[in-house]
Amino acid sequence: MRQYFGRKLLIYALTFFAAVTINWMIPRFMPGDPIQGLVARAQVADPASVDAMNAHYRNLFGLDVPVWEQYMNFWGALLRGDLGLSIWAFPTPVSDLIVRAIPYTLALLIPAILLSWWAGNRFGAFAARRKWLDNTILPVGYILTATPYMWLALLLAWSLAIVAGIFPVSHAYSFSLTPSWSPEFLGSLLAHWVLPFASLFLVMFGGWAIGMRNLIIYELEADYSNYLLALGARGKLVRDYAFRNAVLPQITGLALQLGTIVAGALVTEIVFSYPGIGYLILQAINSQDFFLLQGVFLFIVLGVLIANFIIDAVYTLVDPRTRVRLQGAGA
Amino acid sequence: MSQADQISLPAESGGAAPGQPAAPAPVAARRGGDTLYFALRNKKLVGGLIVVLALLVLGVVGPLVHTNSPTEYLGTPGQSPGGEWLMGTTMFGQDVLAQFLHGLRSTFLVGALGGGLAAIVGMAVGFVAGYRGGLVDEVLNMLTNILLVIPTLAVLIIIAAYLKVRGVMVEALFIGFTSWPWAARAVRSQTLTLASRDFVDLARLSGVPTWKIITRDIAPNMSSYLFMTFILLFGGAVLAAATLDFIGLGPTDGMSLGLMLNNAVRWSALQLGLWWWFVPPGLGITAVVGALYVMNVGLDEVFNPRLREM
Amino acid sequence: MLSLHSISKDYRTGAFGGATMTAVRDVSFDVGVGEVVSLIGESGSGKSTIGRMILRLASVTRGKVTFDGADISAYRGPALKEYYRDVQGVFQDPFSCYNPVFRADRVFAMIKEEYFPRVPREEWAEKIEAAVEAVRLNPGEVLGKYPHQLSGGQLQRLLIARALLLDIKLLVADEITSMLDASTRIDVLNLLADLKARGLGVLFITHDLSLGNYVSERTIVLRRGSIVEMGPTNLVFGNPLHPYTIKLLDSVPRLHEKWDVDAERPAEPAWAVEPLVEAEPGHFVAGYAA
Amino acid sequence: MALRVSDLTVHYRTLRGAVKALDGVTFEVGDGEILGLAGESGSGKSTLGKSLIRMDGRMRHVGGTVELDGKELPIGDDGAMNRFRYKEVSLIPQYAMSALNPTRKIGKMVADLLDSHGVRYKSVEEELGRRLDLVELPAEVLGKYPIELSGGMKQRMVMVISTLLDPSLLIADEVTSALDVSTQKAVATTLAGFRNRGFVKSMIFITHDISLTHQIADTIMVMYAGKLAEKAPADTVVRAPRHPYTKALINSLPEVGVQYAERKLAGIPGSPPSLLNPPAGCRFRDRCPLAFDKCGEQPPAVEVAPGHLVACCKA
Amino acid sequence: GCTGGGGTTPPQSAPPSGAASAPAAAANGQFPRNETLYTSGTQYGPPANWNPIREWDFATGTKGLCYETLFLYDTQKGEFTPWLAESGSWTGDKEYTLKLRQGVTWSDGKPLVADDVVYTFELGKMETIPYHPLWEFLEKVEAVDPATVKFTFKEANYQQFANHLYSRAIVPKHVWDGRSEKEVLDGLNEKPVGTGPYAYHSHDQDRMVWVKRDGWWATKALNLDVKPKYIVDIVNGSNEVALGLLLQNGLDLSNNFLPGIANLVNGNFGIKTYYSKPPYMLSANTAWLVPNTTRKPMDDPEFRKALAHSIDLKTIVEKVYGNLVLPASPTGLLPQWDKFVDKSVVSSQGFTYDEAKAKKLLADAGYRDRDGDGLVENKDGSKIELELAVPNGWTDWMESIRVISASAKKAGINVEPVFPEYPKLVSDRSSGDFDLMINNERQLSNTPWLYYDYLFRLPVQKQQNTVNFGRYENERAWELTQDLDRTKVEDVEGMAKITSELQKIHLDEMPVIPLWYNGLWSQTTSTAWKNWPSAEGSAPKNPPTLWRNWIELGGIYTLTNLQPAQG
Ligand SMILES: Nc1ncnc2c1ncn2[C@@H]1O[C@H](COP(=O)(O)OP(=O)(O)OP(=O)(O)O)[C@@H](O)[C@H]1O
Ligand SMILES: Nc1ncnc2c1ncn2[C@@H]1O[C@H](COP(=O)(O)OP(=O)(O)OP(=O)(O)O)[C@@H](O)[C@H]1O
Ligand SMILES: [Mg+2]
Ligand SMILES: [Mg+2]
Ligand code: NI
Repeated sequence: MRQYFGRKLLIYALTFFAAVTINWMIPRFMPGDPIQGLVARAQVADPASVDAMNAHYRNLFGLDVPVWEQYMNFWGALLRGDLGLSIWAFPTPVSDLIVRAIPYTLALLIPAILLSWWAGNRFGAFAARRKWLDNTILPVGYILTATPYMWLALLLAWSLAIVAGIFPVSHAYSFSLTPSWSPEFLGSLLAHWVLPFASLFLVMFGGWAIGMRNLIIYELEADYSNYLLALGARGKLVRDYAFRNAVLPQITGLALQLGTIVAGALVTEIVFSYPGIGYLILQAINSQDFFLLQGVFLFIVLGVLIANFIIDAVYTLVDPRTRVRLQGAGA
Repeated sequence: MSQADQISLPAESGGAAPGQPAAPAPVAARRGGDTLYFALRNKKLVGGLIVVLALLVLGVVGPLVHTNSPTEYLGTPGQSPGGEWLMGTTMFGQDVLAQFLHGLRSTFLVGALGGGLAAIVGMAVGFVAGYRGGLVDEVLNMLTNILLVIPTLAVLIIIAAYLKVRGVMVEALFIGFTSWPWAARAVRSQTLTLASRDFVDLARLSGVPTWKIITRDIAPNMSSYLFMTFILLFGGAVLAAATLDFIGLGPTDGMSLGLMLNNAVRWSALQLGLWWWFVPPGLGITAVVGALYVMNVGLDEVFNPRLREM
Repeated sequence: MLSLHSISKDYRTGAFGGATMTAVRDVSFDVGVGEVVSLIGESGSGKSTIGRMILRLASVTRGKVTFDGADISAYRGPALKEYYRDVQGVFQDPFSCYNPVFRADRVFAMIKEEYFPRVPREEWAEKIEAAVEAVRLNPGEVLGKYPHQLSGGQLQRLLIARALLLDIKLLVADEITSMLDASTRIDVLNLLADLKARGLGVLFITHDLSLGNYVSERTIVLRRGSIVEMGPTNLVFGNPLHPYTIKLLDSVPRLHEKWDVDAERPAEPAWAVEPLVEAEPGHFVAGYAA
Repeated sequence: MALRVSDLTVHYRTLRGAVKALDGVTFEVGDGEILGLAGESGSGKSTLGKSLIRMDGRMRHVGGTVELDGKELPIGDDGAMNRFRYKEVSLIPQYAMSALNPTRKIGKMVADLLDSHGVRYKSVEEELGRRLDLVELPAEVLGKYPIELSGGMKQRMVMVISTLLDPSLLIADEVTSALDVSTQKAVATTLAGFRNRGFVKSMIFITHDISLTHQIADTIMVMYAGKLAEKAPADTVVRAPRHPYTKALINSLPEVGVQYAERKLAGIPGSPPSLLNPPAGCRFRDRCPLAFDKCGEQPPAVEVAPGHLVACCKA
Repeated sequence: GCTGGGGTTPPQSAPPSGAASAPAAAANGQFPRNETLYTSGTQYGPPANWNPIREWDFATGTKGLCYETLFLYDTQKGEFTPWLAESGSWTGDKEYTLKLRQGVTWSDGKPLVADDVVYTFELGKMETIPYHPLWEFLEKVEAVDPATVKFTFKEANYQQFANHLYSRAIVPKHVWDGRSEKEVLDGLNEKPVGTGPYAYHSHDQDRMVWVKRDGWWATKALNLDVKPKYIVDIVNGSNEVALGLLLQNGLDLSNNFLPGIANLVNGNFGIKTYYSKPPYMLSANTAWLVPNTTRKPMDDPEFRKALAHSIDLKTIVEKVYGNLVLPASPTGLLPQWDKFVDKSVVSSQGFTYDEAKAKKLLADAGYRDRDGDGLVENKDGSKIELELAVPNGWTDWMESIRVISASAKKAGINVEPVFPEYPKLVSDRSSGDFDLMINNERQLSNTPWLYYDYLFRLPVQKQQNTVNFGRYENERAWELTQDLDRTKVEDVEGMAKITSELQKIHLDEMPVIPLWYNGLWSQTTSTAWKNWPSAEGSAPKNPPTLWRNWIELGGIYTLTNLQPAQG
């Protein structure tokens, strides 16, 4: 058990190391000089001023020391939770921006992932029951999962928000409110959340449904299912068993999907101007704020790693096979 | 990287790969005309194939027949579909139909190229890791796992930002080089099971070199599996490209469906009600990818006799 | 001709290869020219592993295997290819020995491609026909077919024919009959026995004692990777000395003797690694105390 | 008579037509009898076994009836058969190693299964314990996952589960073929023990190994190409077979002690006919050394001695 | 009309405070629609600082709503209006004396004094402060008495100084004193203490909220009042979002470039622009095509002229912009500077899109198509392959240069559009590593001097950060520009004489090719507020914008002229 997790941790550590290194390289090896951009924005013409400003910002961003030292400093700062300053929202620390955006992204992602996972699995299992269901309902799943996140988001925004006017089109809460625990504010939060959530939910839902359908068909063909059927067990029991077993690979699937899901959340947030991490990325790209991009990227990697680790742990907990294997009882 | 993973992930522990046969069933695949018989009778496969082919023809032949330039300002801006402009015009009076046709073309290009490249890399890694085993496997596996965890879109964004001019090709290249890990993993596990089959040992006993064993003995046995992997990678590449295009990191010259979406949004087609500008490209992507996925299931049923009759 | 010098094989097991498992432990024996040696033991006792080590399909963890005096572990590339000219194997499952995607003849084509690239086509065809006839098959009936169109017995014999193409000296036959029906099984065995007469050495791996008994002159009984008893077949079967061998023989269903169904099952003899002791001339028994 | 099968015909639907895997098979199994079912691969043994408990999707009940304890089994009707399964007819599958749900504790699975039949787990718990004892399994296995059991333990567990409700008929399909000799013996004797203790009334023991069948079966039925070739008390089949196929089969079996050098055994040349389009008449005709004109007609199974049926006109 | 703000008492000189600590101001956290002005189009990132020194990224309204300037400048009339200053005049050749307005108080209650002005200008002595160049010709600033400031110059750059007079936000010395250079430059200044009509209320990533402050000096002194109690400025994530909000009446004033707005203005959506017909907007700056004059063949004025003639501006204006912009005059001087345009020069030397003319110019200058690909080669026969760069993602410009490329190719000039990322473009532009690009980095101002400063500034530095990106060197033009700077602001005729000379040089040499005037993007709705600036009738004529540096160009009057739509 310890070995297994030790090894997983090694992979995670390596991934993290690689990610951080790539990350560190972002602003340094990007075409164009972020500092020059910053200075240029200040519209300073006087050569002396330009030099002074350049020096000032180079120092501020720690770019005035040798490259290896920058790298070391980067790690140092990282371990202190310091992701540097944003250029887009200068001089706000990148970590502040991320911390502010996280709740929104999580509020979208966590319910969307969990609910779509749950509902998709149920639905897929349901569709696998009958041939006709499989041929009529399941195609919905294919269409949904083949839909680009942003397109579904656009369609929802257009139809339900712009044309029908039922939901707001953008942002996280009404501009006529300041954050508080008032019912108006919470209601506004909810109303703004529905569409981005729905577009994420639907696309993922399709994917899970199909995954479950395919898995459960294999499970229903498995020997243990045949044995139960031969012994006259009720169909429900067999399906229940098949479902439980099919859900397990879906957990691993969840881990592998995280990257994609994050990307989906990203474009969805962009469509709805939802002030989460994805929106932040877009802004970082548009304003070429590499420090922010760096921070967000790092954060995503970290998030995905942690989520992966949790899923791994959950998986080993729920699947007796891995658990037993890990304890070496099988050997 | 792609949504495709969702329906194709070969579950590590479960053994069964959703959307794909747990183990390729080439024996059945070779039994005379059975495969063809089932293939032709499989509604999912045939339906999917028809849609894909129809769209492919549209994309390939369309621009030759409908010769309007997708970027030139040809008509009155913001014309709704019908009459002179079958699918209307954009804010600038560009022909949406021309854009759609060219977009389809590059969609297929990205899919084929990106998916193909990913398939090649994934297969190479998967074959070598699965067949060689040992340290090679460990290292490749580690690499695969790392890439699998890193959100590739973020990497793509970074790489994309490097280039002054990005074409469809370059985009396909990126996607190809980042979306292979799951395929590698799937191929590896298949190779592992195949490599332990006796005919592989027999080939070794016949003095056949490793690369020949992989290409001539192992790969043909997984051909259906590999083909399905390619299909899923294809779909995944199309979606990934659409995402990139949408956030403005798509091709800077050329037209793609994702770019159409991006342009439509940037130029407020939603608010201005120019639905014909953003509905068709998304529909095109969905149709291509969805049809591919449906085809994949159909193929699965064809190749895997167990699934033929549920 | 072939000698195993105290070879062992460790497999790494556990979820991530933490533990090791010794599949074969200090096994030594020889196979001489024209000799059939049968390797008997229950499932998992390491029989196939030994066969695979001899065929260089698995590495040897400790000890060495020599063929005509040369250590085979040193063979690489062309040398290994030459080794395979002399030593070949046939495996348990004839169906999985053929790549289902190709015609069954491909097993011959591979040999030609690698070993006889310059032999003209007609000559080669004759050679194949000869080999196929040697295993008592009708070339017209079996050549050019897909594996699934042939029976297990036919496939198995084709594999032997394939080995014969190379004019081999030693054949490792790993459970080559267990997938066959009783009625075809005996044909394959008879074929082996005939080949032996031509000077071919055979390592006959099986868990079916009666089969081992049928064809071999010497028998080696393996248990959990170690040899427990070894000697001329008639001595091992006629006078089994190790309790494990006795139990094994006792479990063999015989046509003319019935088990006592309700009798207490003999307890599994305790397992320990014990040195081989020569109980009678040529008959070695582990931990034998006369 | 516990089981009476008359003229049972079962086909497999395939693209190229029906595979006549079971073609008019008639036999009986008495109370307390173990019927050993032997025959070449593809002769229809498993098909027969499956027909009696659960047909898979491609099998089609074409004709004939099956009567168990005087009641007709609706073998063609999957739903109706459910009433009989487990309680009346039970099965030990060949795939015992994978027959247990890998993610469910064994005890829980048993409870679920029983619950499915309206039997309270509590009411059989004690008996279950006794039987586990009998097969030398500790009661703790019920709290374990299948993966925690060795192959042999799983096999015994499945045996216990399958017979828990004391079915009239137990079908054991190739339960020993994957095992090595010592385990094989243990399993086979345990099965016979079950019969002796009355856990099951009668049993069909399917294997292609005649020497093994002979060890525990009272009667042996030899099938050839979807038809009954010979059915007789075990000793009779082994010592005095009447059907040429049985004879050839017995003669091709090497025995411990028999060596090539001393006595060369002979196989049966040729291969069985395709069941897609089986030739009319005796199906063994092509390989039979005794075949003559009359074999062009289908020979009926004739009772040549009490309990000894042979389907051959030369017998 | 002076109606306070709906009855609720605004907080007494609301102490600017952190995001969380001002909720009392908004009744249960809501901004009543009829008391709130929603704006957007200035802020492209989250409000990150309230530091008036950071003119390029402070939160919208930091200068103008909170901090104020000494004067305002009315671009329409070309007049200076005293604001924090009561008056100011040149009291000597190199001496300017400024009288401060009495009764102006900071939001913390302290009065505005001369020392504040002195302190503000002296901040510019720090090298990193953007207005540091002022001190190249300014010698000293002194407070003569609490209400009088005297500026002494090394050199009297009237035009330039006039610009400073209405551009510099005056900061309170008593609050700022002692701040380090880093704090001054990079400080957030989270608690802005200003003299303006609004005080900080709260902010979030996507919005900035100002609340009206009691006791704004102008109410008493000028009888001006700002009506909206709250100003919620929405961070501009993307134009389409702004358009969406506008359509849902969630925005009162949008200062975004909204493509397709023409349709909406003409349709029945309740959206208004300054003009009801093209170009709909006032003009704000000139977009130029900047050739790199150090590279071949752009070093040849004849080639540049040919290029100028090859640009199909009409398509850009009509198709890309849907007539939202005006084609620029060949001089590039904004319509507001019309009085400085020498019409005779334009008519004799101006250019328009003329493919034939472009071809002829090329041919005459020796650029011929030698290999028959329809594209001309250099005089030495080498191929011409020019890259025209705009930042990736600037969609209207991206579309525009596609048009330019297409029409230039028709005339035989091989121009390829490229879309580098912005920082890359910035560094290429600074170091002169580009062929052609589009730029518009000079806004409308009080003086055409700034315009010509952009065109002709010498010497060319290694890094050209703000002006003369094309590295065009013309001593005479630069002298004329400096002369212009030294011409008194009131001397319009003197200025026009110099600008006429400069226009001749410009059109003769084409160091940059003026293309179109970018609009002062502005769209308004009248659900909550009316009396928006408009060209029509008696409507106010101020620039309807909150763009940074435009509030003091008259934007503040837009606020004071507003009236609630109801009641
Ligand atoms: N690749 C492998 N990795 C790990 N363990 C292995 C491997 N191959 C075989 N083993 C183990 O080594 C032991 C010996 O296996 P081997 O296949 O040699 O047995 P065998 O005697 O041939 O058995 P059988 O009669 O079932 O073929 C077994 O316990 C098996 O589980
Ligand atoms: N699903 C199926 N579809 C078509 N034909 C089948 C199917 N299953 C079995 N058959 C055919 O039916 C015949 C009888 O098969 P069955 O499995 O009953 O034989 P068996 O006697 O059990 O053989 P074995 O000893 O190999 O298990 C064979 O010819 C076989 O090819
Ligand atoms: Mg083996
Ligand atoms: Mg069978
Ligand atoms: Ni809203």
